[in-house]
Amino acid sequence: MFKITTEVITGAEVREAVEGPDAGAVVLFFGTVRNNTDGRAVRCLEYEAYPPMAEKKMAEIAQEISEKWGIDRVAMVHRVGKLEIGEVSVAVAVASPHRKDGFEACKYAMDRLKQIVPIWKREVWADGEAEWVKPDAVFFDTAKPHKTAPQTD
Amino acid sequence: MFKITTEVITGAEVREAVEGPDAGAVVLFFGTVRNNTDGRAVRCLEYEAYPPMAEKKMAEIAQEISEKWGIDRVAMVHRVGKLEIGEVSVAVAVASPHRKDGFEACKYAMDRLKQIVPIWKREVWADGEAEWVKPDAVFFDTAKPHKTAPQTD
Amino acid sequence: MNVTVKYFAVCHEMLDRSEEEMELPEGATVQTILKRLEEEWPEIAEFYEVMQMSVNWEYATENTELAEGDEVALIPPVTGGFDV
Amino acid sequence: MNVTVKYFAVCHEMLDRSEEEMELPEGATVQTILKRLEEEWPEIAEFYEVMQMSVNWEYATENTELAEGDEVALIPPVTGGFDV
Repeated sequence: MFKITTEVITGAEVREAVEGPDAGAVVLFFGTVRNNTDGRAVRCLEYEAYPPMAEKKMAEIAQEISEKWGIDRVAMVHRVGKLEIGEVSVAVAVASPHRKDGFEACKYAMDRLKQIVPIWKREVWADGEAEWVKPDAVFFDTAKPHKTAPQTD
Repeated sequence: MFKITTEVITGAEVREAVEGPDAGAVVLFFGTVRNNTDGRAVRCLEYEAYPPMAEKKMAEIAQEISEKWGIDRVAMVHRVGKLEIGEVSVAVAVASPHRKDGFEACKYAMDRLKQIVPIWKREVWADGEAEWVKPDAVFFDTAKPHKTAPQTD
Repeated sequence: MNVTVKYFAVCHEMLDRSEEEMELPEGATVQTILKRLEEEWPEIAEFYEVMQMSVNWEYATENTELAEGDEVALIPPVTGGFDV
Repeated sequence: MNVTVKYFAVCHEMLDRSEEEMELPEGATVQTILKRLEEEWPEIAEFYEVMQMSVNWEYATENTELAEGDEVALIPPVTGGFDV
């Protein structure tokens, strides 16, 4: 299960996708929206994706995991649209016979997701400013308000 | 939250215990009952614990994690009694600002739980035999039926 | 030939559109599209060095040749998932 | 003095009881309890080398001294969590 969704992520969807009577260890990762980034107050986040390519890349990550660890039970879901503080942006589940492999594979999935899956985050600060984020730095400060950005609360 | 329980573990209990608006990465581990051990069919498992000491040792593991990674949001719950195939025996949740630390700390919690927390597992095989398990080998083959072992299905 | 070009995130914002059809000469490559966009909006070229391109949902290079009906996309640095 | 001794898992099964009160002489240690159990059930001594003991919810050694009201437990090798 590799999915871009606009729905709330509960975790049950990825967990159910990997569970089975012969898989004893399930490792889950949830990324949630924090109320601050480097100390600056965040109002909400907006995620945009290129869904067909994102889902294809997620499946490729699962294929890499299958080759590295022999684990075939991997599920990933990433939400897009506006997310409030505390909401889950991404969930990854890995079921494996050995817990060590499960932790490694789940971490690997998240590392790769951030490298190759076309999804972008826009931070909407508490003061109303907004900007697209790039890895390790702000990529682009928007001069004009973004079309989908909330201007008031 | 460090708890020995006879209730079904959903995962929500540990997740809610660690979540917060400033903690972005949540790593969860679930151990579930598999339908076989080394190829031998399992009917169910029985777990016994020494609850006050188990909960004390869980809290000590959390203290170790706090010292090693500076992570204070750790929750652990372990179920006791008879567990059916697919049911969750143990759940650990760690919320952290950095996902790498979260994975390491969650794995550490499970490693330590298996070392120092007084909980014991008894395997009830599909053929009705039952035995207490010891790390890496069967500790003791029971000649007589255990008081709480199901003799029929 | 005709291809579809998609713009996401900061590119979407800069160009003020999320996709368009483009008619390209035979033998066109990804580079052909990049040059055409630069003519319209010179600032976008500043971001080319950090940007990737895709053709039919796969990462591509400037020299990737295009064919009728291809779906091309400008891929700004991806920032999905969780921050740290 | 009186202490409570608890037996879990395989010990519970071998001794056919989960706990008992034991009256011990002053100066008794964990060792005193182990010897008394061995008198009752010699086979249990085979497991002493893989077993641990606790006093008041903390791992203890054979030489740990006991006091009135202590809760002592025989701790077979722990196997909680998930197998592998």
